Amino acid sequence: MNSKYMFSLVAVIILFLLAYIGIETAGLYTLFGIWIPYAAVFIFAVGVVYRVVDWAQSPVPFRIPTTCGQQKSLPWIRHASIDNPAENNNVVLRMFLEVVFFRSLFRNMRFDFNKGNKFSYEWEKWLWVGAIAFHWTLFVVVVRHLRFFTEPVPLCIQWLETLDSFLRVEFMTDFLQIGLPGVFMSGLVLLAALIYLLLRRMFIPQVNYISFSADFFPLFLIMGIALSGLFMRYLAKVDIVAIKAFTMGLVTFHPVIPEGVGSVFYVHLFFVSILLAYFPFSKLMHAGGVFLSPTRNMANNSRAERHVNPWNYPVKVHTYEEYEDEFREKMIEAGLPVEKELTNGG
Amino acid sequence: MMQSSRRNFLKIAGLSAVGISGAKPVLDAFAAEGHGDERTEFEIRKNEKALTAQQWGMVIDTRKFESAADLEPLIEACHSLHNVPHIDENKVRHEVKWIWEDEYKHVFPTLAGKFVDERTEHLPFLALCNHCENPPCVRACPTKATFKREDGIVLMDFHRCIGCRFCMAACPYGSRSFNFKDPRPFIKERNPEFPTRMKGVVEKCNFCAERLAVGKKPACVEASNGAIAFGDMNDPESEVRELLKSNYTIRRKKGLGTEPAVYYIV
Amino acid sequence: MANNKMYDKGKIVAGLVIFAVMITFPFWFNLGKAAPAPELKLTEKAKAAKECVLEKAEMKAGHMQLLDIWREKVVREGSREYVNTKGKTYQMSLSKTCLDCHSNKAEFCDRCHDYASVNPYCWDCHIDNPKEKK
Amino acid sequence: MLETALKGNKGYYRWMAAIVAVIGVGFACYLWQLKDGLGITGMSRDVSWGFYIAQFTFLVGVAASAVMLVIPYYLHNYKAFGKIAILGEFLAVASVSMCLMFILADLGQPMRALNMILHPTPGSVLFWDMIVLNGYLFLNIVIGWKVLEAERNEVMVAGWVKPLIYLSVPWAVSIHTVTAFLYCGLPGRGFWLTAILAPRFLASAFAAGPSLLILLCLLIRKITNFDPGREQIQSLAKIVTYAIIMNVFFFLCEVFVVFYSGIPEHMDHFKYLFVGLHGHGVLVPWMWTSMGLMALAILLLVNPATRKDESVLVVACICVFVGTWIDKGLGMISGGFVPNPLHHVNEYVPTTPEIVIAIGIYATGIFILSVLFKIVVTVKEEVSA
Amino acid sequence: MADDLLKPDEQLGAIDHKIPKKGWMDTPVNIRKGMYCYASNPKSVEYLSLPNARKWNPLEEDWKLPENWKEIIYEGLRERLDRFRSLKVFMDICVRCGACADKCHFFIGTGDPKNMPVLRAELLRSVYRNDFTLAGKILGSVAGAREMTLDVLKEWWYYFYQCTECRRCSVFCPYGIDTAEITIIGRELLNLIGLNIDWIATPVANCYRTGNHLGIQPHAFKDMLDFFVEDVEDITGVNVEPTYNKKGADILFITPSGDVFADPGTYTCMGYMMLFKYLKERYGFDVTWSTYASEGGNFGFFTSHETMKRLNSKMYAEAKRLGVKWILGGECGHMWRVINQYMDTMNGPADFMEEPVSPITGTKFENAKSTKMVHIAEFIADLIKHDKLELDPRRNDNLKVTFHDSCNPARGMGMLDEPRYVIQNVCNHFYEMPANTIRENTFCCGSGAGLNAGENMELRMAGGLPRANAVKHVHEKHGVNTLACVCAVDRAALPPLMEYWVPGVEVIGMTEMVGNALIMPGEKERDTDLRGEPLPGTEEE
Repeated sequence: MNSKYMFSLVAVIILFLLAYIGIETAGLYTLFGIWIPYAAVFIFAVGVVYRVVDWAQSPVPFRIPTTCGQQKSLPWIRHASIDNPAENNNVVLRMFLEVVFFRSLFRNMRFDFNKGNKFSYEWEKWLWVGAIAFHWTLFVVVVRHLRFFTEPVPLCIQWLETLDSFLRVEFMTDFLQIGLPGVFMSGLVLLAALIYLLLRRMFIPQVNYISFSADFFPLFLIMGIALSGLFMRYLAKVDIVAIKAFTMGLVTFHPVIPEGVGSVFYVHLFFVSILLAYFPFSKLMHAGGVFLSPTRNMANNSRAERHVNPWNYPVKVHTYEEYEDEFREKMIEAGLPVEKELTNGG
Repeated sequence: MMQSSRRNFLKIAGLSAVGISGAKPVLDAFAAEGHGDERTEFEIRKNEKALTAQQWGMVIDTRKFESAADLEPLIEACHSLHNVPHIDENKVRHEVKWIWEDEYKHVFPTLAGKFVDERTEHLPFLALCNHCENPPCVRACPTKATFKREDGIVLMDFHRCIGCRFCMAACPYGSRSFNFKDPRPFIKERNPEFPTRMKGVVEKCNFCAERLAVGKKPACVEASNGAIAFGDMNDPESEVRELLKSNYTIRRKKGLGTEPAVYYIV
Repeated sequence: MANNKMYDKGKIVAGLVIFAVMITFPFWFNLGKAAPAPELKLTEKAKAAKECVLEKAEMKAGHMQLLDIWREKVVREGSREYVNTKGKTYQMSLSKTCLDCHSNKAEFCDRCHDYASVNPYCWDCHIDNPKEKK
Repeated sequence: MLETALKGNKGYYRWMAAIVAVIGVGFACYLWQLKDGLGITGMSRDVSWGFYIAQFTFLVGVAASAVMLVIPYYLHNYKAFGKIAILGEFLAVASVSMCLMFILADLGQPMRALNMILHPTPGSVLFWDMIVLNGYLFLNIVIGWKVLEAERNEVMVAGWVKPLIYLSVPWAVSIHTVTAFLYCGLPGRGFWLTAILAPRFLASAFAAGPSLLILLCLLIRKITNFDPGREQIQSLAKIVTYAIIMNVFFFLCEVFVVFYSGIPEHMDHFKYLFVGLHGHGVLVPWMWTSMGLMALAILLLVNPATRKDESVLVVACICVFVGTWIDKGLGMISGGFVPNPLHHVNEYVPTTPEIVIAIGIYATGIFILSVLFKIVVTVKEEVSA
Repeated sequence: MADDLLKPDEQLGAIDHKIPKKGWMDTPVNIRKGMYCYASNPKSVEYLSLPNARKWNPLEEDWKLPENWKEIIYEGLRERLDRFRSLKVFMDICVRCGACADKCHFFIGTGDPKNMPVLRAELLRSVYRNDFTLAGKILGSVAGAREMTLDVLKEWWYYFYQCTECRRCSVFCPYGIDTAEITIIGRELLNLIGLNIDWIATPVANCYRTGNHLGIQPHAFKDMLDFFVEDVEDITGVNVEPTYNKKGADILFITPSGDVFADPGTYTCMGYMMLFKYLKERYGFDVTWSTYASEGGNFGFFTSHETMKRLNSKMYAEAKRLGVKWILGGECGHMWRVINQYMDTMNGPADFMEEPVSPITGTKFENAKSTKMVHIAEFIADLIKHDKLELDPRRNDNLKVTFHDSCNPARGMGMLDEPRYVIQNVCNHFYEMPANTIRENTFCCGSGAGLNAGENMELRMAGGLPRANAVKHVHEKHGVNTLACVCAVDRAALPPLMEYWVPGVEVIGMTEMVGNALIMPGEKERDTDLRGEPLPGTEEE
């Protein structure tokens, strides 16, 4: 048993119990349904802005892009304009590929010792695949949830739903009925990706070694969100009209506690609230930070265009005069030109 | 609130158990908690009036038909009842038909010789799904969308059909049609009691399974004024067996071993 | 925040504005709109019947599941009758049972479906209105 | 390694852009088909499978032919094929991908495709076809990738890959056998109802696939710094020679059985294809062209002098490829459906959108093939540099 | 080569990538001989007026730190967080995905998990979290925070001087986190309390005083070049005497002093001199060398931003004093990282010079129009492209060459194709190393960032192993016997690395190969190359 992930797992279980018991026995609907979500959104919004502004208050003194390809130099040498951007539009493209397609992670490869002590660097795209699958499906799931927050539901969200539920998964066993409501692929892929990311953190020794409880916590938490969501949609079935009436109440600032919605919904909502509130104080801020990373968001053109450092201060230097004063005699002797000849014969 | 959702979920287990075994309704232990006042049993069952058989079969007495006009009402009865579209344009290509008429040499290509008696040569024959005992289409279907029921009916589950049309290739009788397009615009008057189909699925005669379930014989049988007999092939006392005993009958492409359940008295 | 100067202010503020607009989307999108849950209209027949196959709450949350089970049982097993917990028998048919009472699909089914952005494909085959022509 | 497919010269990018454009047009047509149904194709109640399934059948053969490189190289230790075995495996990947896309395009309800897995039906040949095709795709991706990666790193291939390679040999045979069983197990379709169908499929596959590979090798030699090698190409040519002869032989066996026995249900299809039936014979010129091309190819390939001349070999390979394509990609499916089981003759001609969709799928396959071959060539250039 | 080094086979067998069971925070640092560089000489530290000059020994318990060292570190970190957005962002956004782990040559070569870039950064990050973040303050070690202690400090020192700041990890990081940036800051913080290493501090002091790392005074500098003039004259019969500190020259040439004083860099230096002579004869090219700015390399970069600036300032100062049009830079790694990413910002604007134009080809070096400093590889590539050099590549026929991309030009600048173009034009046998070990994926020589001392040979051999392994591959496959590079540290660090891992491979500078191939006006028939080895085809006679 690894205390690092047990800690996080227990934390998430406690959160679950908090919400579950809070609703089931204490009936704290207003707290879990209204106050906590509002507070969480507030903390999230303000926290993220605060963190970004905090970052922004430190300048970028130097232009330090990591160059991952040929620089722009002589006109006949093919320039790697994305990996070594020289202009801002190339930087935008580089950032776009970075943020949307995780381009740097795509380069990932695994180092291996081989027979004959030959090193090899092999295909290791699973992390990339897992990361892309996780982030994209999370995005799709979030956007899909806007159906609970908009009335009428915008067409583009409906299209996304259609696309997401294009493949039908319909079957019925003695224990399980799946098919109506239609199955959204994104939710399942999200869960699968989470499980992959979790397993890798648990069982790849290197990754486990560098992980903290704080790295497991969001995984378990988002897994909790996904599981509670999937449970409500595919197993328990909840009155989604009532839920939408409730969520619409939240966003129109007329919150009303709905009738007939089970505690799992409040667990789901509580998990989401925790995630939002936790976000600005954690590594999850990488979502914002990736945009501010100076090794990626700058052009490699500081030889062509001067970059100014706002805190550039004068430093003590060893001037030529001091230098010549020290070595003048020897310089003259060696026939090196000097600024000032010897004045008094040494 | 929570209980209701959970109970709903767990009911499925009960439902299915009932459906499969036909046993007494299963109690849902979870549902019982805190709801003692409420009856927790439910049941899914067959209609009492439903007609049952081990192998439904049909005997068509072609002697009772004179011309295409005699077949028209049967076909119409079936097609209007089942919302079978009339696709006029490209008649041959996208045609959908459950029961239709054709010449002897086409319905019985392996029997037709050069020299056929006048009546047989010109008489229109009814063709429909044979609900074979040994159906190649069921073998071919990769999703069990076509399946053989306990009562011998070869049935289509339109919800499950993926439209691969393997069954159409497998059927040696050309009994299956595919919805190359949305059929609805081609249905003159929709019968709300029976679903239409959607584009992309295969369909065919279902021996009026929906009518048998409520104790009625198939529409074509009803409309045939006694020219078509319908009954259990495994019941020696049945009307159809009586007819087979007393008449010479033929079946379509018997040599293929599919054992069609539709017999023709000629 | 030692100093109060923000560097790359333009870009960062623009980014934060985009962020703010995005996360507040549900709030401003619905600004000034009252969007109450749709009210279902019951036909006279439905009102008279008083009760449905299952309890109202269960129907609200799980009618699709019930229909899914019905279709499986009817099509694949040939069982067509459902006896509910109160001992009442129903024919398992969307068209003949459900739509018999709730013959006003537009005011009954569609309202909630539209509200929750649910597009069941039942109606691709099951006829709600025989006279309607496309 | 995948990143090497992202780096190329202008010509490469232009080529890929052109393919993407074609894919786009094909996909647009597919969306149309998705919306309106398969009615936009030329298929009908009588000819319920058409161009898509025919292309699928043909490409299964191209895919299976990778085994013609794998057997000599891995089982008989014929070293020369080590240089190009990967090309065969990646050609198989592209081909099987196209096969799967053609099947998807042919489905009336593609959104329900998962039903194949959710409701597995071991009695259905199509179910097994899904298994073998996906399995073969997986095998070839894994094998091709691991072998190429090892080559790039110049290390031994991981031990667990070897069993997969041996498995891929019977597996390759299985994909085309199972595909043949799709047809030849159907009662009432006299054209296909013959045990020679699977062997015939394999023979034509082992002719078509390697002949395509020869053409691709010559193309690679021309446009890259990687030379697949003359010996390799000549060895492939011999394989093509034997295979095309076997193919014609099997075909003639079938012709004998059908016409000597004189059973109409079997004979009528051949008549339809080669002389026309009841005034219908849209495929007659095609089928004779196919026969002519195969005969010409045999003449050119059997004679060592012409076979060894690479410019003549190109002609022969094109003859083999086009000839077998007409045979399988046009005649084989239509021929089985016409006349129909009720002996009606309703002909099939693919429609324009149907052909555009098919071209789109071919373009997707070519896209995959280009990406994979680009990687291969880059690695080969890198290693030999 | 140190005697106590294991044999290569044993060394290779000893590498163990097994991850310890115990967590890294609970594993105290074990400062091991052979893996660290000696502490700095107090004189050097004093000369530079850097803090806490004293004699100390890392192996001893007492590091003689100032009383308030924790406060200094805390304040120093706070100040740097306010100054460097990179630091702040990199402290906050790492998700510990592990993509960087096996990208580090030190991790590959030593198997020490704290050499995974992510953990190297975590050493600093853990303290940052504890002192500067809410989550760290509340959750402590759960959130990966820990208090600053002497043990932590020692760990910092040990591991920040086990990083060559090569940036390979940064290439693979999904957020572009650059461990080099973190190491740079880490070393700056350590310098605040006098924790430096001598291999850096003394060259810095030397450079500050005399203009070059080795502390060579102006007359000795000239003597060395004169010596090369003689050598070149012996070999080619041409006098390549350069000019020094010449006012009004068109161009100032600055190269790392390693090229002037240490083999095999000296041959590269001879190459420069021959090239300039050729250009002067043919095209009247007017270039001068400076004794004041006689160092391209900048070990200040491995000390602190401020020290870097102090050393770098000499280049512009000298260019201004001499009134040259632009500066030409020799083959050097971190020199070019400094020039490319810091110089203009720190000591510019260089508006007293002109936008660089090749006086021979007329090519405008657009990419250097602000900094006004052109790389010799760019310059020569342009000359060759315009067919301005008479070259006989057959003279390099005894060389089977592969090219090592130095980390800094590769990942801090992106100069990948220019040296390749030059090399492929001056030799006939060129082979690339495996793709994942060159260009932006290149592996460090293992001795960069001030770590090419003698006492840390085990570390250097381990760190250089991935590079050596790739060289060994082409050595065995193509018989490669020459490892070309464009970096003075490489020329110093790679020969022992090759001797250890891949005997039979020599290290060569790009311009040395140019010198060999260049047909000088009026030259006599050469029978040896610049190293005095017989030219190919002449051995038999």
